[in-house]
Amino acid sequence: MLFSVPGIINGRFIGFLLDIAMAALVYYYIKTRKMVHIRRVPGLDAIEEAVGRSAEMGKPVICSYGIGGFTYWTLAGLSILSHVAHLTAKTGSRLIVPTGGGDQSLIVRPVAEEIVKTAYTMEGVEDQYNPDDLPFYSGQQYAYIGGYVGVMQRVRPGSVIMTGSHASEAMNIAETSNAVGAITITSGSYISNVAALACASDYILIGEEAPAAGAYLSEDPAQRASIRVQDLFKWLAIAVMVLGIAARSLGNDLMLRLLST
Amino acid sequence: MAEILKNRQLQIIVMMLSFLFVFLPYFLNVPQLNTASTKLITITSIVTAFTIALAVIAQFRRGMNIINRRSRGWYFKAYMLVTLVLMLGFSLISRETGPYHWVMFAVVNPLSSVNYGILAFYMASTAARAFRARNTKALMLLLSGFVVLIYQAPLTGAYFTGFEPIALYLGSTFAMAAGRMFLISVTVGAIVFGVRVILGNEPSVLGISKEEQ
Amino acid sequence: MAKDNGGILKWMAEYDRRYVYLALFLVMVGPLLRPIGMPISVSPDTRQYYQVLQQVQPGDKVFFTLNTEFSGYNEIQSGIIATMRLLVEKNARVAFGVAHVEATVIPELIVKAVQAEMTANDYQYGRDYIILGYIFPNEAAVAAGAQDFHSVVTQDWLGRPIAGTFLDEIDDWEDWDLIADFTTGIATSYLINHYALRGTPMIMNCIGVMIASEKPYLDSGILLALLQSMRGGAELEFLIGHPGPGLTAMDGFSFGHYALIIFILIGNVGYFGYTRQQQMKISKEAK
Amino acid sequence: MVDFIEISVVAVGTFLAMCMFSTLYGKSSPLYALAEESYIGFATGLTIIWNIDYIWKTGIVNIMAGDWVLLFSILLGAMMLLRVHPKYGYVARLPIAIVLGAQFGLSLRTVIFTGFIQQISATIVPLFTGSTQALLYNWTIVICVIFMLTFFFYTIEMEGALGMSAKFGEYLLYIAFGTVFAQTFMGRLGLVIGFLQSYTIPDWKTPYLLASMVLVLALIMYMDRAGLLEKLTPEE
Repeated sequence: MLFSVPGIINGRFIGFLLDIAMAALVYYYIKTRKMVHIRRVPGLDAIEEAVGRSAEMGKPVICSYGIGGFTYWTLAGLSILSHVAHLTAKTGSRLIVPTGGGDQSLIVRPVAEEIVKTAYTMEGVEDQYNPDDLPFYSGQQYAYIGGYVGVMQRVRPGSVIMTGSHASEAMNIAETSNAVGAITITSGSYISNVAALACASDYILIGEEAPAAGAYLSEDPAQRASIRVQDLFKWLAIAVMVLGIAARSLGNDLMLRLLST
Repeated sequence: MAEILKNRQLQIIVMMLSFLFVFLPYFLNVPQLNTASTKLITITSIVTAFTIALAVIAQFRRGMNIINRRSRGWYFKAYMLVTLVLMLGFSLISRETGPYHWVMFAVVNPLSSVNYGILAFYMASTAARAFRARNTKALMLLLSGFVVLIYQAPLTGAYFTGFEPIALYLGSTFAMAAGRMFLISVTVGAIVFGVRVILGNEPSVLGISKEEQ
Repeated sequence: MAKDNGGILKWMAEYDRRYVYLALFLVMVGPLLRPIGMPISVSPDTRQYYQVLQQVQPGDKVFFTLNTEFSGYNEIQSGIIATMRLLVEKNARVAFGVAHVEATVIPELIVKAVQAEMTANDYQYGRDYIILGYIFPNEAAVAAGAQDFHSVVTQDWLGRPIAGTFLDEIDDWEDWDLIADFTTGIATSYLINHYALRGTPMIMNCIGVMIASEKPYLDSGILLALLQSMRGGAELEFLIGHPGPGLTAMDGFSFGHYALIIFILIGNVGYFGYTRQQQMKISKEAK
Repeated sequence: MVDFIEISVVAVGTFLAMCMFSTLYGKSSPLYALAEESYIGFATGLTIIWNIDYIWKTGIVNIMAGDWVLLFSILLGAMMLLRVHPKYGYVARLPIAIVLGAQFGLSLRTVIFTGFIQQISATIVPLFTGSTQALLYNWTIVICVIFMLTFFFYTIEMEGALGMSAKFGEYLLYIAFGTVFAQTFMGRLGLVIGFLQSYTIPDWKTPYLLASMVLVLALIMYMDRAGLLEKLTPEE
């Protein structure tokens, strides 16, 4: 510990400060409504190519956004779903969106319906929107897997795009998708999932790439701003590490004491 | 009353107050505040336990729908609803013995185990298909996976001791560092997302549809 | 299936994945029916876990949390039972809490497995151990329990009041001497955030899937020790000299790994012997 | 002596388990549906039981002991249930606001320490002092964390030095993925073996396991030949 701040519990000051700083930055970006520049992640090209190939083969596209509630991963999945819906509306492929899978997913489903419908309306093919193509596979993970796998085996999709808050069921889906010969594009939200999916998929959006892709596609300044704030904090992390390591290697533990303040 | 409950502004203010009431006492040195905050957290835990009912209602509705429509295999759904109600009944008899206990070990235990156990088979077929030295990235994956697999099998781990230090090294450095990197970036992402919700920027999370904004 | 198109090499590149499933099944069931018994090397992480358990004093209050489904229990039961056995030998007082509804009957299995030691050390329900049931349904419940234990937990799993048991000595996080967490990832970060971060000593036995996610907590000192998957459990059994489900499973464990390694090798031979040749042929023809 | 109840547990358990394994056959089947619906039904029932149990023990018992403030929790919980009501759904917004606020409060106040500050502190290691092994470990960890992090920047283009660093980070990530994949496989394998073990020890259980295996496989293959799989499997 370097110093103590009156009124604040010892050892918790830096955490408090960082939380406040993050909130202030997000608030600042939302208030100014600045559109932050986000680079295009290569995964988006892979998605576009996959949807295009499915259209050429006359096969449907399956796209899912996860089984969780409204988390940061689900929002990314929904942004990507919106993009895919626009693409399929343009190319005329059938889009199937399996929904459900978790207790929390019930509240996300109406939003997903809305997103797909809006995309079809905006592309001027509202008549092609079919609510039955967003089947609800119960609020249980295992039933969801059964439904998802079943629909893949029956319709033999050209591509499967699985992003958002998927958990262990992602492996069942990716393996089946590959077995039915679909182009498999996935994203994972925790490391063992990412590692397994990196092997099982044709293309993978590693970790944060999915939210970044979602923010790139989104017109919402707040979503983009949060990617910027995250970047800033990652820079901060690297800077503190480098300085700290340099100091520690020279026998100075100032940085460590500061962090534990 | 309805107007007040529908008011979006009020809802966001309530959320913010609830947030601050939990957040601040952790940092500030005020014991009384801490006691009150604990009470709010306890209340939250109970209210959250109620939400499970929502999922069950949805489950019931969907089941009834399928049964009413007499879709192919509707009797499976009817069976599911019966088992659900049966389980509730069983629990009233006894949780230590009897039918509840039987169901736990004859049905729930094996099915839960297989449900995740199947993944071993999927992972094996994935590895058999994907662990091929197609390019540099795949080669790295293959080499590190291979060494760790050989170490993890107890037989080779014990006799070919050369693999052990490499596998332990890979696990405590590369894998750990990747885990740490994920942890850092997910933490920052989660905090930023939380801040956005608290600031009222993600109304869909609160159950407010787009038209109402 | 034209023979001239590559024959065995083609098969090696493109065989039906159901062969993998079948082979894996057979190599796992076989050794379970006829155990061979193989030696095992003990990793430093397991030694560290053992060291922490060695330092438990008689009368220490240990929070034994089972945040797992049945499936996870099957994987880490060796670690769970070996840990419990050590705790009983050390005369620690143990409270079981669970974060998954399926785990509510697991304490019963653990108690049955170490019955002999418990009888030998005169363990009595309420005085030396207690089963609390489903007390971690969500993060708020964990957090509230860390700040005021009795505001959340009033009865044991069968509805008997906990007043008068050794839990009277527990007020908040500070009063636990050790948390032993057995987890598939459910509620684990809650225990870390609301107990271990504040300073409660915490050790963990996680399933293989969670190792990479939990290792950073071990490395940064938030966790005192991390026992890994079924292999860690078998190593612990080896260390305490009391073979259990972990060590008997190690044969199938070895063979499962070898089956996978062989399939990877077959796949690579097939890839370089057939798939790659085909790709080159196609690209040559394209030119 | 093995009694009838124990035998029934093993017989039913192995049969249902093999039904669930039948999904590996690659086609959906009524046997899988049976296993799946059994699990959903009983597991959902179980979830209800224990959540009511929690509400009872933490809420009602405390209220009866005189802790009146907790009455709010029951009131808010009841309001929460109206969420599915088409007309009065808005009533649920208040409890949702309170729950979300508290949840984010709980996570924001802690993850900044466990997921950010302490992870950075743990990466600040000496790079020139210590044993050879410690140095090797420290250097690798530092290089990995920093280069892997650079792979995850999105608001600047990946050009020049940063692009190279990100590329290098990606290779490091793939080495890590190989290890993590192996660990994950070990976990899943342990799970299956643990499961099989519970049906091979003690010895009397093994015949039931093998019989179920053969029975389910035979049933599936018969139904596949007879074209019954499609007919009897429920629609999703």
